[in-house]
Amino acid sequence: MSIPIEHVISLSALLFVIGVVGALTRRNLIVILMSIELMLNAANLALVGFNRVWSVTAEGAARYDGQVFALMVIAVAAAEVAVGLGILLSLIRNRDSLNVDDASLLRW
Amino acid sequence: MEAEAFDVAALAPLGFVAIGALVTLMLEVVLSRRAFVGEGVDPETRLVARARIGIVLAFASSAAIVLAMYAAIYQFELGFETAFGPGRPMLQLDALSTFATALIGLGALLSVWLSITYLPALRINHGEYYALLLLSTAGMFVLVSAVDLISLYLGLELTSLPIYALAGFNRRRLRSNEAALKYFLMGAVASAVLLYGMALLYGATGHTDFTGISQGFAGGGGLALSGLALVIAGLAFKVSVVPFHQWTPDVYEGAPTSVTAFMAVTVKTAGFVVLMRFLVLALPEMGEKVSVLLGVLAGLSMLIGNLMAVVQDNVKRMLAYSAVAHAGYLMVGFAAGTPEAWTAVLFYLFVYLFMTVGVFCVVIALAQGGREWDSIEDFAGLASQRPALAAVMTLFLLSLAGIPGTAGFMAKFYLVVAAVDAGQIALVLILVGTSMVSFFYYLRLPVVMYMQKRRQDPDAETSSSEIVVLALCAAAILYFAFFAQADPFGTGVRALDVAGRAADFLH
Amino acid sequence: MSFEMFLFYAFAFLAVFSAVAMIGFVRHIVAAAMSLVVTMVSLAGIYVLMHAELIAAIQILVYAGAIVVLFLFVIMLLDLRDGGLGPAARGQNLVKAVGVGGTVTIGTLVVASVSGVFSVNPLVESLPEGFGEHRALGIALFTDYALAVELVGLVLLASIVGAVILAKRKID
Amino acid sequence: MILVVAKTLFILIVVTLLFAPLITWVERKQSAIMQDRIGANRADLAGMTFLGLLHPAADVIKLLSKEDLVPAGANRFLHALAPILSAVPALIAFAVIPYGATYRFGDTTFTLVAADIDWGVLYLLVIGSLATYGSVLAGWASRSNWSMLGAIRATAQMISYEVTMGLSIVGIFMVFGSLKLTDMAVAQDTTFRVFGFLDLFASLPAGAGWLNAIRLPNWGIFLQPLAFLLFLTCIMAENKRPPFDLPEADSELVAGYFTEYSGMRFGLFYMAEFIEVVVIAGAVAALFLGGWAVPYLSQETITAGVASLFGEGFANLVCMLIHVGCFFSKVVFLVWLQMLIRWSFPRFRYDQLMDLCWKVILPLSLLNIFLTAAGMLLAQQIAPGAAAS
Repeated sequence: MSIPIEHVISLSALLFVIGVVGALTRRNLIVILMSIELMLNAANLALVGFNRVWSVTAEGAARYDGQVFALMVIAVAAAEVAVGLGILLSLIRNRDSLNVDDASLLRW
Repeated sequence: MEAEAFDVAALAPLGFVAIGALVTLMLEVVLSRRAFVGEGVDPETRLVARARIGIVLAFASSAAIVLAMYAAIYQFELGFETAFGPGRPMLQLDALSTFATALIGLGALLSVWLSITYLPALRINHGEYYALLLLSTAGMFVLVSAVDLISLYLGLELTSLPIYALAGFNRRRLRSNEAALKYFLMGAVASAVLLYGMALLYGATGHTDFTGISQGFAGGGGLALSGLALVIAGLAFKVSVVPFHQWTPDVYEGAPTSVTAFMAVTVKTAGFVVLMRFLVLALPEMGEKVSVLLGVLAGLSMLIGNLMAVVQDNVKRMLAYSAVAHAGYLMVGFAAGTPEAWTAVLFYLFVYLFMTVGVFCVVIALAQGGREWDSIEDFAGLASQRPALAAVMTLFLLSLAGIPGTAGFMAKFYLVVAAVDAGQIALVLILVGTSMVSFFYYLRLPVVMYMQKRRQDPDAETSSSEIVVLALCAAAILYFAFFAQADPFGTGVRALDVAGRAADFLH
Repeated sequence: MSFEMFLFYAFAFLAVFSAVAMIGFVRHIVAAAMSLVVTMVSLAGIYVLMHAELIAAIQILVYAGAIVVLFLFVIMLLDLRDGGLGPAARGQNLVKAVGVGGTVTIGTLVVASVSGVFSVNPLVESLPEGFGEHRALGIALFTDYALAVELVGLVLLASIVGAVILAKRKID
Repeated sequence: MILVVAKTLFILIVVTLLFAPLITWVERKQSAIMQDRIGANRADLAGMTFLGLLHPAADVIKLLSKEDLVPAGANRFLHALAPILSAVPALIAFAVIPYGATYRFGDTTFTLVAADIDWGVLYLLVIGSLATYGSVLAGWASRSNWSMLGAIRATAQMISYEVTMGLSIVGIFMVFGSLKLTDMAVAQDTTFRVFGFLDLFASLPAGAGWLNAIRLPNWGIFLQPLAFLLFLTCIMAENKRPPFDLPEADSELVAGYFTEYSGMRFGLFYMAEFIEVVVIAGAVAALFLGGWAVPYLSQETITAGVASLFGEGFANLVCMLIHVGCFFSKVVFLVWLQMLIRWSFPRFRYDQLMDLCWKVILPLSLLNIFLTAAGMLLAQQIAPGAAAS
């Protein structure tokens, strides 16, 4: 017996929501970045889960759209984190705070 | 021309810019060694050497972009049409993608020219700038031809990541840091949302390619609809449509102006083209519901963009809100969704490129001494001192406002006609009404330039590359104001026909 | 409940719990990073249960082995002695986070169950031989998806160049 | 089920209780020999020192009886967690390394490996990447500058070398066409013609037929000599032992990330390091030295030979013992090789370490992948299906 897809997608939705909440409510830049990673992970879980549903073509051959997509997302996530942390470091050099509320030079 | 499924020549534009990026990266390293930019050289010599290297790199990247544009135009003229990808189509090379490729190439080319003297003026003349710019351009080339969620996502990230870095390229300036940070955080959240939407779409339909999605979509269903909403939200972020526009003013103001110019024109083009393709290919059945949603976004963008622009004191910030407003105008075309509307949208994007690059070029021409001159007061009395600059600036602003006699008017005119034909009367009324509002802020600058006395004294020379860009943009705006549909010089090319051909594929 | 299901729920609980811990109630940013690792590893466990072994391995290799380590590296580089999260940020935000998260989750679930969001294709019980193993996925990657792999290469190049130019200590 | 438990326990006990303490002794003796000293010979039982073999036991007693200190202001939880996170990956890494082939006894067939998973090599890389956390957290949780500096160095070093380690063995995957370590070992239980590549130019003249008789074991080290060097360098750098011991450089950083540890927690770090030495030896043996394979004597040869005299069941048993013995002698050899390297080279400077990784090993491993691909294409031209390098 295999895991029902509904449960997987519920878990993924839950993680996504937690990620969104973290990204919107936390003020620490690094935690926000982590929350974004969590969102990407949730999407990956959904992709891999759905790949279980759409795993074979009509002819019975295996299909890997979701898993390949998930692999790409993992690579892109790494790239995103690198750029994000780079931006963070360049910001810290000029202003000694990790709080996103302090990024307030630019308003309206 | 029918090409084979795995035809590498189809990827020529993408290949040229990608290789160009690698070449500029290597060239910078090699030249820096040659020119003794390393340790133990006095700063003055180093600065001069850097400037020279910058010029070489700018030429190299221009060459790459020109080659890419040439390839794209060649493909366009051949009527190239192929679904590219080994095994399964990932990219669709056709009239729309080649048209957009050429357009984005033009935007990138002009931005490179803007950067030649601007980067040294801000003391941020590093070779990586050009490589990042080219990589981002490559991402947009992918984006405009993407027919698969995977290539769409990768194209989007390849477009965005270099721009995040470019926005923070002026590392010493806190505003630039913060612009990069805000753009990055919001962009990353947006792309995560987009990705989740894609995952849901895939789950609902079992396909990642657009045509497969359109087949699987048939019944709709909650999963597919929520996926669709998330995807549209993610893409709307990239083209800065209300309510996903919050990053726009901050990033436009904080980023180096050449970067602002680059992303203002190219990202918008790429974003709208990919949205267009996605809507038409993946959701042919969804016309009605989606069009209502797009109409709401369009109306909000026009209202909020134009109203917020009125109260800005910084030219770049004002232009940012004006960009939101223009995104709203373009969305009117999307809400209409007829072939004529797509043609109008493409033509609008074409004209918008010249107006926007021109305006930012004027801002760049004033930059000097490591500082930008971008508040409204900085423009006071400019006409008395540098009449030519003030004149072209006025022209660009009038065109942005859509005053008859400029290309901006023609662009808006075709859009309105298409929207009226499609029955989007309410949106057209908002468009016309908010355009009236926009006169206030667009005309404020000419008033300041011509009526007030000079307070500050930028003595920067307008460099030859800037003059070329300004002249080109001004000429284009005047030309297309009168000859959008005509061909006075017998070249056999009519701008609107070209846009029409590009849009024609969609139906 | 089969053993597989039990494992799934265990991993799911671990993932959700540590994710909530990450955004909600840990006191220190390093603890937040470690919670993230727990989430990542639990997800990898779920991937194994779903016949995606390669993804599971890559998930740990890249997320736990590189991304979170990079986070920790930056945290150490910045040397955040005060915990990094700031004292004021906690109690109130926790309530807010739990409130928003709970509402949204329950709302989503209610809407989902009413509108039948989750009524997708039934699971395919008989998977092809070797589904999700590195060989099959590798062949797919380098035939059908070769272009995507190339594009990811460009994305990574862009991010390297971008990160270096932004984070390098001395640039001229 | 019982078999799995037995196999797991066997390898755990051999590695932790036999090898790890023994290695501390080997290390002492090796350094003593190389530095022209007498070495460990003080601990005695009733006056007998047994060549210093009692020292490991004395060490354990000492570590267990020492006070367990936690520095003031340290994060107690993470401080306690770090040594465990350091030791566990080292312990579980051995699960995928085969120390014997597949044998049949009557109806039962079993393979001498604790977990025979398809992505064994990836598993090793995964474990390697998780091992980073032990040192990072140790350094960070101690709230000491030495520890912090050590941890920063450890992180940078381990992430960097992980990348090159993965790349350096891609050639091996290509040659053996598998990520499964048991498959690799079976593939290495054969030989190949050294001068097989001559077929490309012309079939050999009759007089030179003896060239065809020159055969080498089909081992990774002969097929991928460059990969062997690169992989050994990388995996040793991953273990952070000299000459790659920047994170714990005693002359600069006291003891690096585990400066603030004492008692058995310190012992865990210490033990992890020594277990990793065995794991490295096991992994290198499995990937490059044929694992359990006896050179020139394949499993069938041994089994058939013994079976003709004493019957099949006994033959399998003998074969198993020979293989296990062969595997562990290779492990012992590789452990000794690591000791030799450890005591022969001075410590790298930090920039040298990074340059070695990114400017030497990375390009070379890419080159290796390229050459391997070219070689395999060529081999397919000569004789489809034949492996050559």
